Amino acid sequence: MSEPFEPKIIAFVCTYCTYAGADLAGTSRLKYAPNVRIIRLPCTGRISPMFILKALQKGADGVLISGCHPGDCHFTHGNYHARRRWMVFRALLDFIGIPPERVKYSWISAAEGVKFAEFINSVTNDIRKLGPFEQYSQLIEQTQAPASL
Amino acid sequence: MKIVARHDEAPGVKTLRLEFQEPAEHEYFKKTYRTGMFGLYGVYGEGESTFCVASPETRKDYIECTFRQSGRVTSALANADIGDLITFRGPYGNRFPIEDFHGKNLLFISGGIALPPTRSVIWSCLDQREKFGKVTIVYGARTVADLVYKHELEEWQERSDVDLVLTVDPGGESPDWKHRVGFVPTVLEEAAPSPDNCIAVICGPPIMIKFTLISLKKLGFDEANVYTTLENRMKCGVGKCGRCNVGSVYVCKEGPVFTAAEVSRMPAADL
Amino acid sequence: MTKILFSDKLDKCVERWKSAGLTVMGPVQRANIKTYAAVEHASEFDFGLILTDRSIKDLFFPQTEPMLRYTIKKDAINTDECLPPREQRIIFGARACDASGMAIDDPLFGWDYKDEYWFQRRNESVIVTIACTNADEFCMCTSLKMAPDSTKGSDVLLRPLENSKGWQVEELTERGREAFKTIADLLQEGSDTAAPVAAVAEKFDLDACVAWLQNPENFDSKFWKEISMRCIGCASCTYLCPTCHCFDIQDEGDTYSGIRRKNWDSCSFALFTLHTSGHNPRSTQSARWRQRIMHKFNYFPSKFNANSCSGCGRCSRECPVDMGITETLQEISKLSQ
Amino acid sequence: MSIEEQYRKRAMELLSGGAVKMVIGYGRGSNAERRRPVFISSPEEVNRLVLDEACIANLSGYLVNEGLLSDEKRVAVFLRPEGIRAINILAAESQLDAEQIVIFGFDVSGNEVKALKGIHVEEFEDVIGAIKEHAPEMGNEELLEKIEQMNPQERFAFWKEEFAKCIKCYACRQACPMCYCRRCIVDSNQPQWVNTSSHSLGNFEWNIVRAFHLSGRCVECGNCDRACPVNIPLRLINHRMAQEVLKSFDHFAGMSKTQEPVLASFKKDDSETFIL
Repeated sequence: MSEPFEPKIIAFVCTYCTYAGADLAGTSRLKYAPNVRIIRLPCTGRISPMFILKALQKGADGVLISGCHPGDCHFTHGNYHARRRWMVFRALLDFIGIPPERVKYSWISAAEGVKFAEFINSVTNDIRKLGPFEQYSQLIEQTQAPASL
Repeated sequence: MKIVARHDEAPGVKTLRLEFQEPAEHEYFKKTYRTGMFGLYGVYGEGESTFCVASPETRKDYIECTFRQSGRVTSALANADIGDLITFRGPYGNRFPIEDFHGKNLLFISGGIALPPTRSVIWSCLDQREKFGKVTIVYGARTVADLVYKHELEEWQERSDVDLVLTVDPGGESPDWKHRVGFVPTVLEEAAPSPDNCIAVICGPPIMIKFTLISLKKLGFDEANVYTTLENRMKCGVGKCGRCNVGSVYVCKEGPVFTAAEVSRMPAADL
Repeated sequence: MTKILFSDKLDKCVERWKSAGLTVMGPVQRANIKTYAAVEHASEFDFGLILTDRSIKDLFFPQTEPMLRYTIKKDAINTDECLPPREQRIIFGARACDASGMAIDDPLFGWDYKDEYWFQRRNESVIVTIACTNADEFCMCTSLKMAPDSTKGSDVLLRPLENSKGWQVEELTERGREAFKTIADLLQEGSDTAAPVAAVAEKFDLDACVAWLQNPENFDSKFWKEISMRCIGCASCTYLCPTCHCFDIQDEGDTYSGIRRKNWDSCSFALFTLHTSGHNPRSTQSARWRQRIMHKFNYFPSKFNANSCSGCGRCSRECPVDMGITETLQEISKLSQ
Repeated sequence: MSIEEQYRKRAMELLSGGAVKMVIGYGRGSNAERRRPVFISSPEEVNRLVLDEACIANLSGYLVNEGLLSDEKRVAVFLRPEGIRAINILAAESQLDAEQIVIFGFDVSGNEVKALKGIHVEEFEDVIGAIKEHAPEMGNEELLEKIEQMNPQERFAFWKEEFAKCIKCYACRQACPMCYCRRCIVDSNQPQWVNTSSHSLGNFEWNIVRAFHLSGRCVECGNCDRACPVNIPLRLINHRMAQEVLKSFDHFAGMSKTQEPVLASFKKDDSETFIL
């Protein structure tokens, strides 16, 4: 019997809101799925689409991106810029064939520990249902193979 | 190869001393290495970088390399610790024919981070000092801090059988700098070493080499007695990848050591 | 009477070679590109192509290939060399320019260190060339003293019959004879005449060009800047060229394991020769174009006794700004008069 | 007088009066269908200029060649509306001073070449506005429609096959007037975000990065598409991205030289339906 599939998910979060929200979830002893590796960044404005590609390149099955609600940005409007960027990048990924379910976006404030836990749980469940990102892992595997012609 | 020692030479410049892990590789190195050759130093996951073997052919128990931290590979090398393993591929290329220098006066001219290849020749000669005539070293760097091998410079300074001329570029001197101030070619012309029975070895940035060759000509040096080493960008080291070519010359195979006469036959604009 | 392979027997030949353990490759059109690729049936071949978009170099020197795999533990580095998988191949329907391109590069990969990746594939491949009966305005083999039916680099040369029902067979090498032994009973003796080879106009005077290039005075000629002004510095000419062989070595992986790869690289990229110090020996696009021309017609021949150009014309055919070796050498021909 | 003759005459006047130091235009190519970029810097050479329906390349990329405009002299250039939009973007992104550019505007419909009135980039805003309202057909609408109909797996498979052909010659990048970075992200190796190797993954990543960096900046001149030696339908991705920024942010790239770059600006009420 093979083990049930457990997705590997990378979360890029801003330090001021979502990371604090994650902290709150922790100190409130909320349980959430252990499939997520959190990477903390100063602001959602710092989350380059390169990060998402890198996460996929390293074999992530899903990526989460989260930051302060509009209007709450510590740097006044980093998240407004990020929002536009995501809008475009999301459309691009969709057009290229990377299912939008694999890359999720949210606003989670420092006070929303519960929302954080629920968000992680629901995304983990969704991606578990989708299964491993096989199309992408095939791309990765092909780089390992000797060059056959 | 294992890093057995590391030393900061100047801001961003480090020297690593490496010892062989595989006896067979060490034997091969002992058999083939002659001063002037280069190697490819690598860290897996980052890549390989080419620089000369900075240790002399008279000391083959280890390899020393000196490099400036600037790219992906050199950063990884600079961050490696004593005891870490790195890779070495080589030695490749040709060499300084130092037995042809026996009985002659030697003039070494070097600039900045280009002292390491010259240093390899210098020690190869100083370790058999009796075979050579007068030894003069002209070395310059942008600033006092950028001078590399400071301990060895002191040692050479104190030796009575070595004439050391140190200089820094104008503006690079410190308040307690007691040596010269000026660019290497100018200082060289002031020092005016005699071209009689003398071999010159120069190494430096392309612009320094260009002007130093002019100065040496003025001083009466014959192009055939002037040696230099062209350290171009290289990847394969075995005459395939195509990036070190200057004219029809594959620097990695036919070089890196050339006489000024050979260099003058190369297309100057591509140096 | 000559040996003839009729086209309707080709599918049988493919079968036969395949059952003898050979991978059968040849010119095909797939996914909107004309290239050499492995086939299952003869019907996949497209012999109507004047030339594939991509050169036969792909089959001997792929755009990227692993050289070694490394794993790192605390006190040991382990490496495994990744030679190409062993595979006997027959490349059916190559063009003379492509085949000779491979022969041109043999000495380069063979001097000093012998490139095993290249020679393993070379030794495991039989190149069956079909002489061209058609050419386009970019073909220039004749200008390089070659011909649409040159035999250099080929193991077997086929000449299309006038009635286009097959090919006259000319076995050139032991390896070619060996491969054709498998299909000996499918060949017939016949007196069908071969179609005339394509008439490829001579576009420049190669000797005059080479003499001009060898003259050191012309190295700094303002011609180089003028001819390359519109060059945008991409690598389509070098990557489609059958003889261009420059490469880069890149590591992919992390601190614990990964792969060191050999990737195509190009003299037309500014980064190709850039030194750590910021100094770049070939700092302008014109210097880089000059290097490409000089290397092909002056430097390479001085080392390996052959021009590093087989006249396929892909550089001119595919150049985004309509440059290429043909135009440059035509202009040099004019200058040298 | 044909437009070709008119423009030759104008080029002659500008060059002989010293009003511009160079005219970048089209000349005869290596066969009847091809036109190649030419750089005319003396009035005697203006007869090398050709202008007909085969002049399709966008020449604006040459303007950002190192050093060309640094002497603050003017340069004239033959441009179709897409090229004029490119000048607007380059000016908006501070890559050039639009004052230095003298435009020889033209457009091709069918076999007919017509002159566009104006010299400076601001004079063409109406022409550009009209294109925003009525985008010309690109000829690949059918394929675009087909891709839109596919499910993600099929789309992935489609692009995987297309990108598998990529050889990383970077002709798409070099041909693009918007790809002016001194050091492209794929050439940067600290860190190495995307693989430089031209294997399936490296090709996929490169093409995503390229398309993203051109989102909201691409003028759909088709230079990349025509430059690609392995026939990847690059323009399709760029077109899809242009549609996206138009739909989401009402942004049509290159409207004016003061237009804010779409991904360097925002509105507080931008759509965010996809954010949980």
